[in-house]
Amino acid sequence: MIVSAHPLGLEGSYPLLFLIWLLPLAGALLLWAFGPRFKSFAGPIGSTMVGVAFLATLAEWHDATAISGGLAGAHQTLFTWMPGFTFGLLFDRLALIWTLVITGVGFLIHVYSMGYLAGDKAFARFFAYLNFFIFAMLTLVLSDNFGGLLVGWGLVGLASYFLIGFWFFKPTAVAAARKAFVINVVGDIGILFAIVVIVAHVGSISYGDTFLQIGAFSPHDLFIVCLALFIGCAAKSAQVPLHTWLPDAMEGPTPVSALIHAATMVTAGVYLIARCAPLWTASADARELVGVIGAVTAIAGAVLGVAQWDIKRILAYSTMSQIGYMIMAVGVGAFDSGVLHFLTHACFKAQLFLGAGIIIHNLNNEQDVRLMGGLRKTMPFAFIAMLTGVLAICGVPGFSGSFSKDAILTATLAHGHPWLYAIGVLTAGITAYYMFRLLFVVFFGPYRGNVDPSDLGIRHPELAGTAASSGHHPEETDAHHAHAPAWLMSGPVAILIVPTVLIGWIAFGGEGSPWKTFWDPVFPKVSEAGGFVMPELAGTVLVFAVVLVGFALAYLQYAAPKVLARSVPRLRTESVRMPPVLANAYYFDAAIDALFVRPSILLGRFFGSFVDPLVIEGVVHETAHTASWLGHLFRSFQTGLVRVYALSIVLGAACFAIYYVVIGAAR
Amino acid sequence: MTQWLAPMESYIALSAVMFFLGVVGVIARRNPLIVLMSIELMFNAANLALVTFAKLWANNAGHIFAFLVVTVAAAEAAIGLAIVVVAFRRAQYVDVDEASVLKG
Amino acid sequence: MIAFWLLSFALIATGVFTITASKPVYSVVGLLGNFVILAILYLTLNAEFLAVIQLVVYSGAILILFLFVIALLSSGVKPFDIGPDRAPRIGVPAFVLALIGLCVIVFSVVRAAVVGAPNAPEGITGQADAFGSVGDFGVALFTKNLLPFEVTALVLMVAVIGVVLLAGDEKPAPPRRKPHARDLEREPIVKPVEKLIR
Amino acid sequence: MIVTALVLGPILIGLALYALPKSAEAFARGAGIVVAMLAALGVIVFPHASDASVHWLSRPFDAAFHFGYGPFSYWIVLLLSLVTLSALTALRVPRVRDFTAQMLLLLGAMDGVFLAKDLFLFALFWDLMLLPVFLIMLGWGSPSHGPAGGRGTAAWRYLIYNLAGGLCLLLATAAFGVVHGSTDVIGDPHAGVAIGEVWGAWIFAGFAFAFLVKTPVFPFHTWMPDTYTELPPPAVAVVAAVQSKAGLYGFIVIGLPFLGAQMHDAQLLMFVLGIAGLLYGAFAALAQTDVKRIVAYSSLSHLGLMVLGIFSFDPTALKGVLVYIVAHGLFNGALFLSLGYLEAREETRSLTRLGGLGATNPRLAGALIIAVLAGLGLPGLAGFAGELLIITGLYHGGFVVPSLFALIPIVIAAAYMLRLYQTAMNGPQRLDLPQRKDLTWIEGLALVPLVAGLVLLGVNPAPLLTSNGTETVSVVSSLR
Repeated sequence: MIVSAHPLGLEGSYPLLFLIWLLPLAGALLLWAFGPRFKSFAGPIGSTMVGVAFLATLAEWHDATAISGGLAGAHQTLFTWMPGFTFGLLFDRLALIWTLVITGVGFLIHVYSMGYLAGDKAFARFFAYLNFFIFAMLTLVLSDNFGGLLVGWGLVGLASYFLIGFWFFKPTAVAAARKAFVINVVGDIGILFAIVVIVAHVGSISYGDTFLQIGAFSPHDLFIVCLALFIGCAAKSAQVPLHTWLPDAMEGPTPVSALIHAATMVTAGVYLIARCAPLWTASADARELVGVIGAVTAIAGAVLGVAQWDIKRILAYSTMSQIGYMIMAVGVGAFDSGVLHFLTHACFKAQLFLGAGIIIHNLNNEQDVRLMGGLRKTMPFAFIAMLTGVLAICGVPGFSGSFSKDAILTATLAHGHPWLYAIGVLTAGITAYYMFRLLFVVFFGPYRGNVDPSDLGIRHPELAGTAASSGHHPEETDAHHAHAPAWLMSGPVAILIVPTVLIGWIAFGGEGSPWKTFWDPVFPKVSEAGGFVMPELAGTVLVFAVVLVGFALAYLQYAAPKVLARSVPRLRTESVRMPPVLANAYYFDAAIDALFVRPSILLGRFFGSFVDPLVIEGVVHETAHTASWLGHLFRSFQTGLVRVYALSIVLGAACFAIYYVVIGAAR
Repeated sequence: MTQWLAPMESYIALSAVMFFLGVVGVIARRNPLIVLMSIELMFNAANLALVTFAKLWANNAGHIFAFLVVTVAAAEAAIGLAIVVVAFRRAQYVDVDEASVLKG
Repeated sequence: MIAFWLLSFALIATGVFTITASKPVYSVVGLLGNFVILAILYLTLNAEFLAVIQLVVYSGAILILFLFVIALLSSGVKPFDIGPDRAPRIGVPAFVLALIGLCVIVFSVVRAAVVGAPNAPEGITGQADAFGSVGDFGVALFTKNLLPFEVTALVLMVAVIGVVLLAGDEKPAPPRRKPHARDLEREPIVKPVEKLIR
Repeated sequence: MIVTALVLGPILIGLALYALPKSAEAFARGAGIVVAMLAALGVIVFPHASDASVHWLSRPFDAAFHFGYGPFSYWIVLLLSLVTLSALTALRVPRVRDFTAQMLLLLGAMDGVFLAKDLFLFALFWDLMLLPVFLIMLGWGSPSHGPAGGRGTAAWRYLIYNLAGGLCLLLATAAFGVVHGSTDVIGDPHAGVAIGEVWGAWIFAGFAFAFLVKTPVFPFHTWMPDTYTELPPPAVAVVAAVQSKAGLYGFIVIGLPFLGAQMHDAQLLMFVLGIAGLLYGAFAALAQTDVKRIVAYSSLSHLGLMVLGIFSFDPTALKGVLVYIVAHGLFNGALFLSLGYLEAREETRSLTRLGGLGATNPRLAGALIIAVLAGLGLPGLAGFAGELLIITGLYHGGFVVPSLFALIPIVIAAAYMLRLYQTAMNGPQRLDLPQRKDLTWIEGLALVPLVAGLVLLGVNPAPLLTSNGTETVSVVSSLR
């Protein structure tokens, strides 16, 4: 048993760290307890908490990057449950990057939400949840041990549950929230089991003890730990087969989708694997598994993205696909590339969602792209925002996405996984196809908002073309256009355009780039046999060529002048002829329902209404009946006649007499 | 003095006979007064045995005990007769077989 | 010796008469004879005081009590044995059982072969031949066994109180109930408890 | 002195309340709250109160009126006082005087169970604590005759099951006393109790049966859903929170130190029962429509986990059990009180009739969600700390497969707990439900001690892990 946990970072007292960590919690409690009193000030209060946390993070930059004597970053011990269960905060480079994104993008989205949700009855509650989410996510990334990580892991799941089900009067939102939470609990128990195995081997839950004693694990046990951790990652980061909650999670307000289900929470799996880089470095099997799952998720998500009509679901599947990239990267051992893609993805995907949010907001909560079209002219700002986002996600050279995506793809090759490389490149092409499809259908051609939904092949107009009924209460929808300054929503998007375009350049320059040198002292190097180092330029060109193919296909199908002229019947044909496999997302939901959900409920009914009342109680009742029968038998002895009683007394006395005389004689 | 004294076994046997006469009386008769008297018979049988043993072991304790039995018998008879009287008052008749509320 | 056999015969005969008599009054007479004979037997066993007590308490007090009750209850109606005999042949097993018990005891007593009484047993006062005398008994009763003696008083007092409580409360007699009206409705035990709480 | 007062005070005051006129409702209620508060304060302020012992029986074995804080009992007694305080503060019931009196009797009797350091005394209070529950169920149970047969059936079922257990306990105690010569042994692991194999097996069987029924562990649980359904909310909060721990407490303070060999022999059986209960309760909870039955079956599941923890004989797991005992008490209390608020307002417990209350009762929804989250083992709340330690101990003790089984109910718990919360609180508003006022501040205040405990222990359960129970844990580690 190791009593004192290895801190990993430089032990010390870091008051700013507490500020970063606890300010959002304070905001959440404040808004939760007294929310309605603050009225419209709830938004500024919540935003301020996160903004200050962001500034504090910047101020702590130095501590986080400090390296001395094998210890990197800042470490603060908090308390100890019992030997081996010591909790503390660790603020190193990895935590720094995540904290920056959480608080930075988080702050922008807080501001955006002030506009998006202005006038909603539960305005304060929304910000309480958002602040709580920031706190939970910070708990996750700042923890110095697996226990604290799991606490954060569970709390972000809770925040996600709250925010998906924010409009709790919508049954679909409620169901989606529950689904997300339960699947995330599946992930939680994966991590819980990993902790259990780790404690059994190293006697401690801290990262430091675990990483320093990897030798204590047999290869098999190490693989089990990695597998268990990865179950957590798969649930949180929407990897196959635990991804089904993410598209449904789009029931939440759009800022939530941007913050939680695109930029930060869903990338927690990437964080965890990057954090546990030593474990993955030591286990080739785990790398193989995670790499393959990541690639499968990437291409599966991309293909499903082609088949969606809901603007947010398209973005959700693209998120799933992009996280597949990240997982693939960290899985094969290219940790820095995965983290880079997290960083760029956080920016461009947040921007895409926020841009989509502007559209949805202005179209009175219309989310079906078939009912949009031609918005380039009416919403030029949204068009620019979406266009830069699309260029970035497709990996057009020069935009941020290209740097990270190319880095990942070359890394897969370098680590000896040509098949993963091939899938990655193919996925890049599909990504370009469906993202430009989105762009063309929404912004080009005529406006179709006043076309009869059935002409567009929308099967259940009352469900799909949900317009006003799906979102807010109608009266609230009308209300919030009145008093929301436009800059509250456009401002954050405008700010986000800058990193969306530019942030990839920090990785420019191959091995000597600032990004690589930043991570050099942190991540272990994984070297595999059969690696092939592709020249950076060649990789970029190849990917760009595939992207161009995807773009060309999308153009021909959705934006060529001939097509635009008769877009309505074309969209109708496409809707009607959508392959059912894609329309039903490979039947994952149906399979989970048939394999787990229904049997569980049937089993529960069987237990509750058959086994309990009939089997167990039956046994008990039989016992009781036996006793009762005996009672009736003995009752007949009680004749009530005193003389019979007297006779029985004499009988007993005679028996005694005989017993003593006979037995006494025997003695 | 001892010459005309019968062997002690005879006394014990006599006491046993008397006791079982009482027993038969208690069981066979329905008149509560005779039942009570049969009980008195049994008491006296016991007393006879006690006195016999006292003589046999030359120990006064048997006498003392017999004395106590007499006292208890007196109390018992008083209570028993009172019960008979009460029962009579309730129903104007007394019959052991009718007192059967204890029937299960 | 012969006296003992005569006395024994008389004792058994009066006992049989007691339990077989048709009327309680005859029983009392039988019992009286029984007690007197018993008192004589006590005398043969050196129990002088008990013999006297037997006459005074049993014959003098208890039997008179019986007589009084008989006289009290026999006024006018026939008070006894009016219901049907619900265990008519119970006397047979009783007799058999009694016989078995008797045989067993007699057998055991004979087998134990108790020796005759030791000669001239010593009384508690230390004098020879004093055993069983009134003085000897008195010393034993009031020294060694004082507490049981006092308890006797308590027992008797309780009996007196009991009798007064039982029989002293003179209530008008309820109408004569038919012997077989035994349709007493039995309430389940649960209900009173529930009522208690409510 | 303090410990004796903890036991006798509530009982005597409870009896004295019956001397009041029935109309003195406010006074009775106030008296009840004050007594519960004093009890809680007494426990908090005097954590090291000395034992009180009077020897009273020397044949056939030595026995004493011996009360005192044992290795595990301090926290349970504190929990009991807090839950009783919350329960008395929270809810209004008809016939307040009688109800308060019964609750105080329950408090005193249960204090007696957990504070008794003499086995015989333990057994006496064990039976005594059944009585108020039985009477409360008869007197305040739901008047309707449900499928289970209404309050009468439930009450008798409770009494018969538990008295059967209590009888076995008494017999086992007597046998223990005769064999060992003294029953004044609880909390003294060095009492040097040596019980031979033949006697040991029987004595353990008696104890185990009583504990299994009381806890309850599958398949002795069928009395529980009915009992929890029929008891009025304040009583069920106390019973579910604390009384169900008596069996586990018995296993820990009696079984482990004195009947260790027999516990070892029974390990396989107990693991089978524990795992069966764990899964059975979870699945059964999934299909219930009565909100209280959901929580009842969830208790069965959680208690199964604790049985696994105890019978793994692993120190970590045992610490986890201690944490989970307290945590389970706190969140079960909070759950049943919240559901009590719900039932008092909407006059129904059926999920098929509830719905959409969150919009009009946000504070009620807030109270319920906290309880529900603790119940489903949300990381950061006390239940999670217990689960983590128990499962860690299980795996560490070499029970890999049971530890995997123990993970399954966590997922199912999330499903049924959220179903409970969401069906009642979320969704569109139901117009056929009565619209009542949201929680009053005093109702909210009643939950504060429980919620505070859940959060504090969830963040850091170290006080439970270090200050108490170390002795028993050390005994256990010597057992392994």
